[in-house]
Amino acid sequence: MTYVKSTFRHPGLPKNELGYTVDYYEGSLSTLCAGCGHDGISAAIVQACWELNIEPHKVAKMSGIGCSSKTPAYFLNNSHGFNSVHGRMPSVATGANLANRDLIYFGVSGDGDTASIGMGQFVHVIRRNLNMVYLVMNNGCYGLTKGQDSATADAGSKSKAGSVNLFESIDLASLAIELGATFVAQSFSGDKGQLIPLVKAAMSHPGFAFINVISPCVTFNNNPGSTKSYDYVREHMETTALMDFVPIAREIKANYEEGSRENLTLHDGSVISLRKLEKDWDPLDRISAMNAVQKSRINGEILTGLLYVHPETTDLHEMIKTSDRPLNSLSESDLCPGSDALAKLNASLR
Amino acid sequence: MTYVKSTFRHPGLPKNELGYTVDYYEGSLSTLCAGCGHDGISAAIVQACWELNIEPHKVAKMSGIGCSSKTPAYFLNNSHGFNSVHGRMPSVATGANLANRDLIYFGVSGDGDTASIGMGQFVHVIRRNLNMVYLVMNNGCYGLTKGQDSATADAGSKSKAGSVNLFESIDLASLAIELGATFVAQSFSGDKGQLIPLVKAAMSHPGFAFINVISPCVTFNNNPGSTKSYDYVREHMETTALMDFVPIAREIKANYEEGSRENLTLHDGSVISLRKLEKDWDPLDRISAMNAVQKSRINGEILTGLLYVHPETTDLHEMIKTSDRPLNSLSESDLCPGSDALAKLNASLR
Amino acid sequence: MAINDFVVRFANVNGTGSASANALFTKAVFRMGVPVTPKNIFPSNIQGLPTWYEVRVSEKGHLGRREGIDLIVAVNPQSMKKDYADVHAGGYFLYDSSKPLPPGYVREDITHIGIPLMALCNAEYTDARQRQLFKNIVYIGALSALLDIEFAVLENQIAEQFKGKEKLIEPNIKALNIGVKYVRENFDCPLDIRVERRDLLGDKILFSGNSACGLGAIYAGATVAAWYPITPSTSVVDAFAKYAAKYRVDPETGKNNYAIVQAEDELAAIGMVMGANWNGARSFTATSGPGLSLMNEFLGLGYFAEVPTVLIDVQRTGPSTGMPTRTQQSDILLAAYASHGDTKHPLLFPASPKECFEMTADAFDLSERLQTPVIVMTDLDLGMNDHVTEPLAWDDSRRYDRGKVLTSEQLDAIASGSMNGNGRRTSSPGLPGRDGSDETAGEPLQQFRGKFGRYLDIDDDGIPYRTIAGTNATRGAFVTRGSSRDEYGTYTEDGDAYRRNVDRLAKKWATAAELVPQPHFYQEANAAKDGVIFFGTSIFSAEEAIGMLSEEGIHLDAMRPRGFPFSKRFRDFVSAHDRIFVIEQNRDAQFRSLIMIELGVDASKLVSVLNYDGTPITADFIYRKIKGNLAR
Amino acid sequence: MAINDFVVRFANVNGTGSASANALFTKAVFRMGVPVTPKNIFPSNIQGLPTWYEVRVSEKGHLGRREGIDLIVAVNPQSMKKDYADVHAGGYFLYDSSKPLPPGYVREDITHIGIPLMALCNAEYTDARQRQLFKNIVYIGALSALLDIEFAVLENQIAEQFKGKEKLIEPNIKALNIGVKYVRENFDCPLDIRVERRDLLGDKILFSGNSACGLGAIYAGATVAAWYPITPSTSVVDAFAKYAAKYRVDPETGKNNYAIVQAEDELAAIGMVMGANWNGARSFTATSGPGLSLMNEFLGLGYFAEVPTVLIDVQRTGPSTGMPTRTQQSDILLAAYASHGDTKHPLLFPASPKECFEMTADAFDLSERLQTPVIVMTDLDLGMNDHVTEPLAWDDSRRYDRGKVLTSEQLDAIASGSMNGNGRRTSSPGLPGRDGSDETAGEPLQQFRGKFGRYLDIDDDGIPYRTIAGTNATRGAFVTRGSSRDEYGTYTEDGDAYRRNVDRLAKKWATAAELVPQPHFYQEANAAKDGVIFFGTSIFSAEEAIGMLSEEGIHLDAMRPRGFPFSKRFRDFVSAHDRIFVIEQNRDAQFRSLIMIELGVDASKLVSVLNYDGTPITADFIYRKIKGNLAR
Ligand SMILES: Cc1ncc(C[n+]2csc(CCOP(=O)(O)OP(=O)(O)O)c2C)c(N)n1
Ligand SMILES: Cc1ncc(C[n+]2csc(CCOP(=O)(O)OP(=O)(O)O)c2C)c(N)n1
Ligand code: SF4
Ligand code: SF4
Ligand SMILES: [Mg+2]
Ligand SMILES: [Mg+2]
Repeated sequence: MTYVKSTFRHPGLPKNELGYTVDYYEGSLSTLCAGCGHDGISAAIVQACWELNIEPHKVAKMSGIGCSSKTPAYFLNNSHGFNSVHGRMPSVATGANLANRDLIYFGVSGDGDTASIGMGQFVHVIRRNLNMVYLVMNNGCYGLTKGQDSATADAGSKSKAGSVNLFESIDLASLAIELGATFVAQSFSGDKGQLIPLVKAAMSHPGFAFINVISPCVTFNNNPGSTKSYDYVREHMETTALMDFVPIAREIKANYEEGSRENLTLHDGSVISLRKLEKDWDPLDRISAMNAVQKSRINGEILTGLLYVHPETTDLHEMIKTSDRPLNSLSESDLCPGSDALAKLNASLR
Repeated sequence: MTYVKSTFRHPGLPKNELGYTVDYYEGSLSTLCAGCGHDGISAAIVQACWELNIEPHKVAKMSGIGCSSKTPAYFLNNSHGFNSVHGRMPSVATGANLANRDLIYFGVSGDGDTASIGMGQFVHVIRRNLNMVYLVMNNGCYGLTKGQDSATADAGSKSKAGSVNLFESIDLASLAIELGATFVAQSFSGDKGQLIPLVKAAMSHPGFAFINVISPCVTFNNNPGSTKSYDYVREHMETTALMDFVPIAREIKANYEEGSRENLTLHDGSVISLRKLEKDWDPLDRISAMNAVQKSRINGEILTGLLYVHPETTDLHEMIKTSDRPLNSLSESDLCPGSDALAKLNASLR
Repeated sequence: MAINDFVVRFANVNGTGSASANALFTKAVFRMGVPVTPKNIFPSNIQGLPTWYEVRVSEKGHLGRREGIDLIVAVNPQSMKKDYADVHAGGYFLYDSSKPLPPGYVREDITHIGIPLMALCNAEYTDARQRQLFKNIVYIGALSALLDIEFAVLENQIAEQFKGKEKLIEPNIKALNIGVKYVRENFDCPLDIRVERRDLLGDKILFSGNSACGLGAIYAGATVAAWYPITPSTSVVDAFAKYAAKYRVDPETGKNNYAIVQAEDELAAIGMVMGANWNGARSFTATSGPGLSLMNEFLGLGYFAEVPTVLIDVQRTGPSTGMPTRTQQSDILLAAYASHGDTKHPLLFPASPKECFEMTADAFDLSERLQTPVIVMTDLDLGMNDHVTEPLAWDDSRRYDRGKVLTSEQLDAIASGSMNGNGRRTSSPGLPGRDGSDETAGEPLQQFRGKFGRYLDIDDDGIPYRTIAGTNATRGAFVTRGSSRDEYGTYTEDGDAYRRNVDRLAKKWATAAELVPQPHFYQEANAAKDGVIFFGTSIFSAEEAIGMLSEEGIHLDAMRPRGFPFSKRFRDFVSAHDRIFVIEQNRDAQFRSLIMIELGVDASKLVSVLNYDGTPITADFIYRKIKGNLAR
Repeated sequence: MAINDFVVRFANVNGTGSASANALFTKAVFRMGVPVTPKNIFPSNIQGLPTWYEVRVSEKGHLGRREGIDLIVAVNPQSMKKDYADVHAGGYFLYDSSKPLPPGYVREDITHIGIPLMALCNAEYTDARQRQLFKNIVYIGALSALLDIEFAVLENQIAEQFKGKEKLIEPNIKALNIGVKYVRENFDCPLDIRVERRDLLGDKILFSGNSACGLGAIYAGATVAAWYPITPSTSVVDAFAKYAAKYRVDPETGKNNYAIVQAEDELAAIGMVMGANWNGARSFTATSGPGLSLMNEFLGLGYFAEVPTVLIDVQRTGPSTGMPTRTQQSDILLAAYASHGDTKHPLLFPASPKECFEMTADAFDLSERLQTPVIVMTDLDLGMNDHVTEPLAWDDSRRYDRGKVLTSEQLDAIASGSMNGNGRRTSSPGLPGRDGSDETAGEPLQQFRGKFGRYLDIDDDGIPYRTIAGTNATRGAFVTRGSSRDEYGTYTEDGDAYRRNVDRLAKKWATAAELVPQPHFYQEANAAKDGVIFFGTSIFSAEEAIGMLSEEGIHLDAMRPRGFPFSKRFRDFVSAHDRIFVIEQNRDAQFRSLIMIELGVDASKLVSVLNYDGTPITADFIYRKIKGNLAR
């Protein structure tokens, strides 16, 4: 691209514990449409990584194909990225994670990339509880191919082409909970205050962490009819919790009185605080989470926040007992049985 | 195969309203293992079609690949069948149905064929509410490839190979309800009394009808460890309803007192009677159905019967407004705009 | 002085509404009766990146891309530098002079035409969006004066374009006039490159290949379309949908005599298409490279289970995601032999929107006649650009060839044929002939010897007889499968039965060679010792290059293949020449590979001319390559 | 009298435990030092259908399948009729005489050996299961007497087999004896076909190709295996799992130095493999035809994004589902050019379990050296049958070739290289050479001119340098993508950048030709005017047929290709001969197509010998075809 990114840096930018300023976490200049929700999410990821004091080169950015899947080029320039093929990011992320369990795997996908062509792999990466962040930039349409409805487009909403979507939409968050995902959150690309702590929490979760982020496509899905447009989402949003990331460990409480404050301690000791809004809300209770999502859906509302989390969880590596040393760091001596073993084997085959 | 099926027919077999005896609905001799649950299901399908007075040539049998997917050759010899490719039966059935909405589409699949390679298509055929019966012969393993665990194998169950399955199993019935399927039933291959009415009800449902039938693989999945074995299933089965197919239309009641008898009138006027067992059981209430399945799962039970039905439903054809005449019956005169229209079009392109 | 012979390039920013304005320009030249060809060179992005629109005007009727820009409308700062360099000596550089040009824009060999587009629009319009949009119209107005385009022609186009929204007409005309006025006052118009009215186009039309494919499917009676969006094939189904809404809604019931399903991916799309065709409805899908790769397993099923399927592959630059908005002819080898095992698929190679229309229609007849997938191999250049093409034609007496499908009566006749033993029954219904008539007056029915066999080779052409579900209560039912089966459709693992079956498929392949569209030859009889082969969108530049060569006394016999497998006439052309240049738009000479594999000719005589950078091949390129080779 | 030269066929019912009993027989002959080769001919079904086991005993060491059965053990009523007919004149028909033979079994030209297997077992055993299982052991005992197999050898095998379950030894030995006793009493033993002890096998082993592939992956250091079950490839991963459990569990921690994931389908399997290889772990998958078709899109990504990938394709009879339990070599064309666009993939063709082991190991080195998918082309015959093969060998000094992977130090050196300007720094770390040593002592680093470029062709071999995630905090990061990019990995739609990139890939292809395993030549220097080419499992019968021909004075030069693309030595062999017979096990002469496409030779000199009915090719077949052609 002919774009050249301005290299001017504000001198007085604050540094994080690693001594990096936030611009160290940025990516190349976005080529998405001006005002695209996806860019807001990229910015939130940059901020979250800076706040979490993450070494960018210890992060691998995985994506499929789509406007959303282009974003790994637009954040964390010092991280490796793999912009793979349409709908197959989960399998590529699974292989990468198996090869090196020491990196953080940040998967970015779109609703087309996940809910249509990628549905099979989405379901199975959840089932394997792969330790990764899986973030869907959900705009209810196929942006890059010019605005066709995706499977998350709500029935009755109008696509830019003007045709009305007939099919029941797939609720990715609800589906993720049904399938046993151990961290399921939902947010909105325009709401940094909620999104950044959620991304941080997801990156701290020791298993599969799913975030469904409503991210309006300003070009193709922002007409009044659409339920993914800025206006619609703003009107119908209902926050389950105010978030505030507290980096000091706290004891985990399973039940708590309404109106009070709930601190969920995550596996790495970091804490997310939830302010309970609804009467019978318990983010540790899978069934009530499912019902809450179902009800909000019936009311045509989008429930945002941390819908469900199971802090103690067993990821794929623990299930299949892979060595603590990353597999990609093992050498001949660790891996090759050598000629003596082979001689014995030959003998057994005569 | 060198098998030759005995052509001996019992002279005094009863005839149905069409004057056919039940053997008219049979298929070729099965090549499945002796005692395979799948053969029991084939027999139930034969019986159901005979009882429903169906013209076999008005049925199309669709399947993928697997022991289960071989069964279309073992029932309804006078129906066309399409034994397609692994995991892709739903798309083939969708096309067939679009071509001719007047036939009954009976899809047979396995748990590998549906829950693994076929998951994406399974999700989307539900979303389109294709008017078909989708029956999964669920044995928790890959029979034809010699017993590997499938995605429906319950965590903790042992495969013939002896390895313990580590992953959460996918509950197809629960998933189908979550995705908005309008007819979801569960049964057991050895329980004809329950299975035959369910198959009849499914064939009478005017939209997507899903039946998950636990069908033990006697060869690879019948060791004590497995939760899909005869013994295990028998022990843990809990029937939601006694069924009795009554071919006289009745008014539909949405709510009814516990212990009483509920008659659900299906779209074609036929009725299934349910005897309510649980206190707050309502087969018309999606959310309670989901919860019932979730709870039974937590209790390690398999809930059988008609879990959820939404009798008034809009199938794909109604949604996209296809003509009532089957598309495959339209001719040149219906389809070709002709040379005059073309001349006008040419003019508009100058 | 270049009359009706120059290239104009518009350099715009993607998503600024320049596309429709630039199209006005092309249409105006077209309506002045002068051959013109536009090429969109756009990014795989939605907004904000550079996009180019190249228009070649050619009195001689050369419709291929030409290198060297005579006039550029450079209104995109991102690409200005490169655009500036691309203008060839003596050319013109039209830019927005609202701001002065940055330093360095000091070429002596070109003429700078500065027009304060932004300033003019800001002065005229208040709304930001209008200021943006009308900038494009202003430079079109300016061009009309500079290049001597009849203003009335543009006025008419505006009037047509805004029929229904009349109040938009006046401001647009005004914008045109602003441009005209400014250049008239500041430059002497017209320039020495200009358009002069001619009558060179007769009743030709301006149409895109993808629209023509979509329309062809409508005319061929396709009722089911299943697809998954992918550039550059998306507009094929868009066109089908548009024309279906126009021609296929039942006036009484208001219901659709068609069904379109956006599938969840390409595997599902082709699965649906096979299901529909299997069940007797004409069905198709359209995709591009990545989709074709995903369809491999199903294509093998279609070949082996003998299920009709029509697939339109609008090729783009591969491999993998490659360059989704650039053109190439590089899916050929995969399409020809897609899927594991011994598989082969007929291919059609349209070279114009008219052929896109015809071959899409033919594809349905062929795939039902041959009971196998047929793939129409078009490309981004043909599909997404407008082309001057012959008017579309349809013979109302044409009947769809549904192939060898048995009716209920025929199935009964087959059965009774055995019962009453005798082999002649004049009463017996015939079998469907190519034109749908009862050409084969019944005898074949007797050859079933009383029992329908789905895979019997009754006519010794390798093509068996099919039945559709629901046809007959007791006869003709069978299970379609991708596994080996005997002549009666029964599953078998017998080696001989397998061999008989695949040998029959090979025979069917030979039958196909004479049924697919035959090559187009450029000479009555072969006259030269060397020949040239080209196909698809190489046609424009190839014809031009051949002309350039023959002007120098270098004569080549030319053949444009239109179908695969290759027929006897194709084979004869190849064997009749010592050396044959094969022009392709891919790196690996894939079409040449097909010639070698299928005809087993001496490869050394097949000389490749390969363009594969994603831009349409040019006549200069072909000329240079062939000249260079002949020189050796 | 045929000593050590006959074929025995066992006709059983699938799932009756005959497999292990029949294997006893093969192993016994093997242990008597006589060349032997067994072939399973089994159905795509789990229980109840006919299954055959053919064992050829050949003093001369001919290990291919041979037509004509000398002795058949016919214990399956379903297939008895055909089995009876297949015994050639003078042969023996062994059956269960507990019930009399049905009428019609009255051949004069063969000897009937009736043994009341069921009766004997019912008399001896009470448990139904035992009665079933021991029937098989009884006929093995009978054969040992009839064919003069040393009883002690069988006793040892039983002892080994039931080590740990000693109480099972005695009843098995008893069963053997029942068979021996019955035939000794009722027939004169041994027959005129028999086994005599020899020492013809040296230190050879009896092993299957799939087990060898799985073991090869272990030795090559593969740590991640992702797969989806499919016959006949499943046992490759089963073997990998078995050996991994044995050799790869950390003794201290008890944790696994490997990971195996059963994927949800083949697309996911190869996606995982690419992700793991991309991230620096050696990873592979195994599949068969249908899976290969599904992997097309990813294979194109691997080629274009240059991601190492090892794929083992155990070929079965296609197309589509075809005959899943029959053999063929018919995925060649698809594997070579899998995926849309201009794509090519190196292929390896093992012909023995030993080569399965070696080539699987080599595939990892090659795919990391070449940064591209490498496919091992084996087949059902090689993979699922035991073969007599040379003992496996491993050189402990061998180092894995991880290819051009830059370390953190090297990345820093590249950067500093520019800062201090000068091009020579002895301190600079070198780049990894083929043997993992620092062969290329540092200079190349300077050629980066201070900036790492993922797709720069530093060494002029078309192979760029890669970096692995997490290597260096500030250097070497880039985004891997299937779309077009410049030398520094930045997305671009520039035509020149695209061409530079794919031209480099073509150069890499040329480099690959000399790196893949070279052909095996059967002569020091070419001696004949005609040649023969064969590969993979055709080796056994091809060598035998060449022997038969040379006995008649017909001498052919022979070459067995082992890798694709083809090297100079391959090309030389082809050009050195007037006529070349190409032996393949597919219908469409797919390997011959590769020769034509890649070498552009005159196809008319390539004469195909094609067997494709799903059964392994025989020497007689090859002999007849070549002889017939030479006659013309
Ligand atoms: C196999 C394949 N099919 C189709 C495409 C074309 N394609 C590119 S992006 C896309 C959909 C993108 O939608 P989504 O994932 O929602 O991303 P968005 O652009 O909306 O952010 C499609 C269909 C492709 N690249 N590959
Ligand atoms: C693309 C593809 N991959 C793999 C296979 C091999 N295969 C055949 S059946 C089967 C699984 C069958 O399991 P399921 O669907 O549960 O049927 P079951 O045999 O258990 O009834 C597999 C993996 C195949 N035929 N096609
Ligand atoms: S098209 Fe939509 S999703 Fe794509 S970049 Fe533009 S606004 Fe974003
Ligand atoms: S293997 Fe299992 S599923 Fe397959 S036929 Fe046998 S019992 Fe049935
Ligand atoms: Mg989207
Ligand atoms: Mg199963």
